[in-house]
Amino acid sequence: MSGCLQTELAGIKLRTPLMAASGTFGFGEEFLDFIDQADVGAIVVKGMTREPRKGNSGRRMAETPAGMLNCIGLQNPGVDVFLREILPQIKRLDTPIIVNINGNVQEDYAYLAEVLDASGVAGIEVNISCPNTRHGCMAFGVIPETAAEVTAAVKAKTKLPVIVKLSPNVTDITEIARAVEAAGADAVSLINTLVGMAIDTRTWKPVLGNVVGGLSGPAVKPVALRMVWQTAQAVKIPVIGMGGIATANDAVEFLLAGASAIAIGTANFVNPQAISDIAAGLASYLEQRQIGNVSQLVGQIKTGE
Amino acid sequence: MSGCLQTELAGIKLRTPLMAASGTFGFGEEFLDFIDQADVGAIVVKGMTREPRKGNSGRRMAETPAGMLNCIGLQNPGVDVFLREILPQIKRLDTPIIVNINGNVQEDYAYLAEVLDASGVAGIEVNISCPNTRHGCMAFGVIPETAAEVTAAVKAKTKLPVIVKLSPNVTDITEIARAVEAAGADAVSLINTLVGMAIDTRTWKPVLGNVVGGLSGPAVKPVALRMVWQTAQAVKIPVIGMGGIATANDAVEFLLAGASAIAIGTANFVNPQAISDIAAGLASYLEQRQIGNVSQLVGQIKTGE
Amino acid sequence: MAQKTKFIEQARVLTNEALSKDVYRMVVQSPQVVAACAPGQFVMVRLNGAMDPLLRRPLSIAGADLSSGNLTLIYRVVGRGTQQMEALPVGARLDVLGPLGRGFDITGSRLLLVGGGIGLAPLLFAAERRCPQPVEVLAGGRTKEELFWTDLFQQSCKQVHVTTDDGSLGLCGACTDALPELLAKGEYDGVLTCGPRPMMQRVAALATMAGVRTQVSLEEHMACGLGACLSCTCGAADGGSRQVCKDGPVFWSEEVDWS
Amino acid sequence: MAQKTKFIEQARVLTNEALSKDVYRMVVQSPQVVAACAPGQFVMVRLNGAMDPLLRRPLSIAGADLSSGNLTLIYRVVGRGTQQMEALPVGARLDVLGPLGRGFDITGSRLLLVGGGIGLAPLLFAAERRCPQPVEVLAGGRTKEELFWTDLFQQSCKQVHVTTDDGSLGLCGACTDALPELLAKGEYDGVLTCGPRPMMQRVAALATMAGVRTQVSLEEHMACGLGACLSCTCGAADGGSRQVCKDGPVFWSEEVDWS
Ligand SMILES: Cc1cc2nc3c(=O)[nH]c(=O)nc-3n(C[C@H](O)[C@H](O)[C@H](O)COP(=O)(O)OP(=O)(O)OC[C@H]3O[C@@H](n4cnc5c(N)ncnc54)[C@H](O)[C@@H]3O)c2cc1C
Ligand SMILES: Cc1cc2nc3c(=O)[nH]c(=O)nc-3n(C[C@H](O)[C@H](O)[C@H](O)COP(=O)(O)OP(=O)(O)OC[C@H]3O[C@@H](n4cnc5c(N)ncnc54)[C@H](O)[C@@H]3O)c2cc1C
Ligand SMILES: Cc1cc2nc3c(=O)[nH]c(=O)nc-3n(C[C@H](O)[C@H](O)[C@H](O)COP(=O)(O)O)c2cc1C
Ligand SMILES: Cc1cc2nc3c(=O)[nH]c(=O)nc-3n(C[C@H](O)[C@H](O)[C@H](O)COP(=O)(O)O)c2cc1C
Ligand code: FES
Ligand code: FES
Repeated sequence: MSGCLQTELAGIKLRTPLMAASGTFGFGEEFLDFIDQADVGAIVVKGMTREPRKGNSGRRMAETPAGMLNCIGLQNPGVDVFLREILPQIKRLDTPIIVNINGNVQEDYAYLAEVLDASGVAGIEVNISCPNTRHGCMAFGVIPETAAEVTAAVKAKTKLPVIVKLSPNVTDITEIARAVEAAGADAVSLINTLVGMAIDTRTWKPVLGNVVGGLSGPAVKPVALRMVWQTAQAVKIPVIGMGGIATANDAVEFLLAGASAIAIGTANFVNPQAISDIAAGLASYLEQRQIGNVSQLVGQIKTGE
Repeated sequence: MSGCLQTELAGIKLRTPLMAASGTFGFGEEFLDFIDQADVGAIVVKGMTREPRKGNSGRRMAETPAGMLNCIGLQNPGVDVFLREILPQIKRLDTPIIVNINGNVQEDYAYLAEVLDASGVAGIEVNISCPNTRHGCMAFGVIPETAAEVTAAVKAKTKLPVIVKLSPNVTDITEIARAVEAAGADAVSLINTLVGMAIDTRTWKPVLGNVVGGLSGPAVKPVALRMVWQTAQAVKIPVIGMGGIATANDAVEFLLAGASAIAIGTANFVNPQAISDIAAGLASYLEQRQIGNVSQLVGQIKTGE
Repeated sequence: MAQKTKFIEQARVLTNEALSKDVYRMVVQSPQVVAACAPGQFVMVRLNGAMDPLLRRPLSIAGADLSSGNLTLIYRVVGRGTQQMEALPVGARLDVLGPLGRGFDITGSRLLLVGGGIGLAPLLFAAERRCPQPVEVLAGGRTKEELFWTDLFQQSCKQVHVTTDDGSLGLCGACTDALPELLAKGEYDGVLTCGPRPMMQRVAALATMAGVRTQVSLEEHMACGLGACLSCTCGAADGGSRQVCKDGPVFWSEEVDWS
Repeated sequence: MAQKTKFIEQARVLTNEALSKDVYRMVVQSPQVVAACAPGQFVMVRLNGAMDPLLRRPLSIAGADLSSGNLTLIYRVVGRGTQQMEALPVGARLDVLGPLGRGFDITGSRLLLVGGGIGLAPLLFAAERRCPQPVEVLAGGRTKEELFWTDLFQQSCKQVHVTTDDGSLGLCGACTDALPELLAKGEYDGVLTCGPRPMMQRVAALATMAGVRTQVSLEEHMACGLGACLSCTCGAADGGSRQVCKDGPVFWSEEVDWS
């Protein structure tokens, strides 16, 4: 692939612009049988919290038309176990590791940023948009002021690149994006899942244990692409685009819309080789058009008549 | 079907709770070959404006995973032609006609309400959520105050039941719902389309002439169902649920979530018999469970443990 | 209620064979559609019960045999829907909605049918319906790969004039290059054309110059095919607009706003 | 990189036939999965390239023949995915991901396999792998409709005990009713069970009382099957949690939090 996919984001060198989206790639090792690490730009690990978390009880997943709902609820071993047991393992993959951090209060985010600062991870993704925890989290992501405060609190504790992950469940995502940019975010990533639900018509109960869950997969792609396009025009910091990306063609759409890098989530479940398949497809797309590097696609959508 | 589907909404008698969603059923006559009128609760006609409208130029439709994007842009003959030429025709269907009204300024809505008041239509649906017109329309629907003002202006001009159609492109749809309820709305309908887009990776241009369009179809169902559930708990006025309904099972989900009636849109394109098929399926669902009337399903979701 | 004019049939696939590298012919059992349809009309087909691909695909009626109730479709494989169509085994069911739209006026004593590529499909049905009255056809294609069209038309046409972009068969060039000469000596009283829009525009211009009225078959992206969704609006010469699926797909060239 | 243990194969369908009204057996060519798999493991199958249904479906491996590379799946048609599977013609491709998860420990001199309904599928593979060492199986079904299981097990089992809810075959009642007597005289040193959770819980309780260790095969809704999405978490007796797809689906009964 001759480096035509090589790029850089907020100071992080990426072999390809294709990241593994948080919560959909485990800690990366689950996919070793299927993915050539050279195709993976960065692995964003499952959402971390200060303390270990069991996640939600009851059913956590439901398939929907061209998509899925999940209410995992941030099940994770806690940041200490991550740093002690997991990180040393996955460092061997020699792929940039970005840690997705989550909290109930601002101090949680600050604490996590602090302990991760010198851990050797490549960056931090601040999740202020998780729809699956009863208190907090998403609340931060839908109000510009709180979103900015969390961002500033994290920036104050780390020199690592800070990516803020935005919620699509808002009236104007560019407003939130501008707020976190002003607060010092080095990049924004979007979209997290849309809040949805399903009902079991036999039992009259919600299908998911948490009643509502996050919608992801191809179904949400048109909404994600629109938000990435709007946000890329609204901020100067780089945008990481995601939401329903399953093919190289999807990837090109997000790059043209203004995403400097993209993340693949649900598609990893459907096709564990998705990231490698997309990398190959993207490389040949560039080759056919004699485009030297993928960054030349970023934001090149032609909207003017 | 023995009247087990008969219901009533904001004073409008409905043979079934199944309405044809605005913009997806023409003026009703297009489906006469496929639908038994006895299965149609009400026909909500294509969005009307004060003056005739050509709609958007360029491509207006794009298929997406389990959904579609449209940017028709309110093409319509204008309310005068509707009242003079079309309404007399479709009155013969002897199905309640609800007129979806749209404007750029508040006065447009007031004017339309006034001329429709004595026209013999069954009700008015105030569309403050159309994503496909450059100025106005959706702007009204995302701010509680303006949404309330438009509602009040319409109510002041008509004794007809006034249904306000809500946009899903907001942070908190219940806030808008409560605002229009307070302003006198007799019912709310939701969801209108989610704003999305698609890009042609050969030309690097947006697929749609209007750049963005409204996403509808099964893909949006989980989001629509969640919003209907939230809104039904937030307001006392009846809720008309729609968004991706394609089967009787989908219909039952919306009723259980709290919709007093539902509307079928995109499914009419895929299966012109959809409304009749859903009516039959709904009737047998009730029969199997010995439920006398469909209204007994409304809001019966069991969320408590 | 008025007499039914449109139908939904779960049509059994009788044959589904390749005519060229990417063009296929499918024959299905669809008696109601066959009985009601006319040349230039189309159907909307649904490929499987699943929700992806979601929408029906518009396909011209390329043949309809009243005695057997067999409906012929000729399609080029271009995307997901037509790929799934290609994969349909004999005996499977194709969900057919139709007949839809307004077809060709095939009256007139000397008709010339001018088609480019897959646009020849509806013209084939027109030629068949005219039998035994002969018509002439001018078929434009890319290469002799598309030779099969000539064979298909031979049965029902007096003369088949062929052009290919690469000259590998018949005259070299676009079919519009061969048109002026034909119009000059042909004494036609009508031209029917279907193909790429620029080609149809040129055909209409040339025919009009030669004093022959032309009917064109337009294409637009369609969701419903019934006139309900307003996806397929096209501009009309009178400054108004039309729905390609309902008012068309066939229009008199002078009705169309070509700009 | 470490040796590959999981594979994705586009497996050719060799047979796909009904065993009862709604239960089917499909045999596919999947040499890599066959070579790597053990009883109790499962595969995730994808039905078509389309995006609906989106997710893979988990299915137990019901047989794997090393010499031919043939993989056997036995499935009950319950929804859209399995309906599409039923419709797959011989010669079509099934996208198979596997082998996945942790299987049964089939060492031990006298094993009793206790299965309910479709839960007998993984036990069939266990029985086959034990051949010529005999095992005993206790098969519970609804009616004699499910007689076919007996035939399937006959080949590889010393004894097949059958119960049906309606008594139309073998003992009347749940298979757990017949279990105490078997355990009393059986001198088993291991029980393997798969079926409805309440049934497995009861089997484990009875076996434990009789001093026999039990392995249970759990079921959860799964998106990835690889331990990546955390959809399939189940509670463990130690107060922690496990992923059914990766740490299971087979667990020692004492590992499981049955509450
Ligand atoms: C009235 C009419 C008659 C037609 N007759 C024929 C025919 O006889 N034979 C034939 O091969 N093709 C015909 N076409 C074109 C045919 O509809 C498209 O090639 C087909 O829809 C492509 O579907 P797909 O899923 O393979 O492609 P995709 O690109 O996957 O389709 C995606 C979406 O775009 C739409 N679309 C793609 N191409 C076209 C197109 N050219 N026109 C309209 N919609 C399109 C599809 O319907 C679908 O909604 C006709 C089109 C129209 C409007
Ligand atoms: C480890 C494991 C092994 C299995 N082995 C077999 C087997 O050998 N034979 C067999 O017939 N069935 C087996 N099942 C159950 C099988 O996965 C489901 O019956 C199947 O997924 C239903 O898919 P569907 O599309 O037909 O139903 P749908 O209801 O349309 O499926 C909708 C969604 O729910 C999921 N789902 C539905 N039922 C189940 C279930 N019981 N367990 C887990 N997910 C479910 C589907 O995977 C899909 O994601 C197994 C399940 C698991 C977890
Ligand atoms: C099962 C699952 C778990 C997820 N967990 C997280 C998480 O822990 N933190 C986070 O920021 N996003 C999480 N996400 C959201 C994804 O990272 C991604 O933003 C979203 O799924 C949209 O991308 P996709 O459509 O490609 O999946 C999760 C998504 C899924 C499907
Ligand atoms: C082609 C098309 C045109 C539409 N036109 C209108 C309109 O004029 N006014 C309106 O309020 N909603 C309009 N809608 C929105 C639908 O009424 C409905 O709210 C939405 O499509 C969600 O329902 P569905 O998923 O069942 O289609 C339109 C939708 C489609 C697909
Ligand atoms: S395709 Fe719907 S109006 Fe023409
Ligand atoms: S199914 Fe994804 S972790 Fe088990």
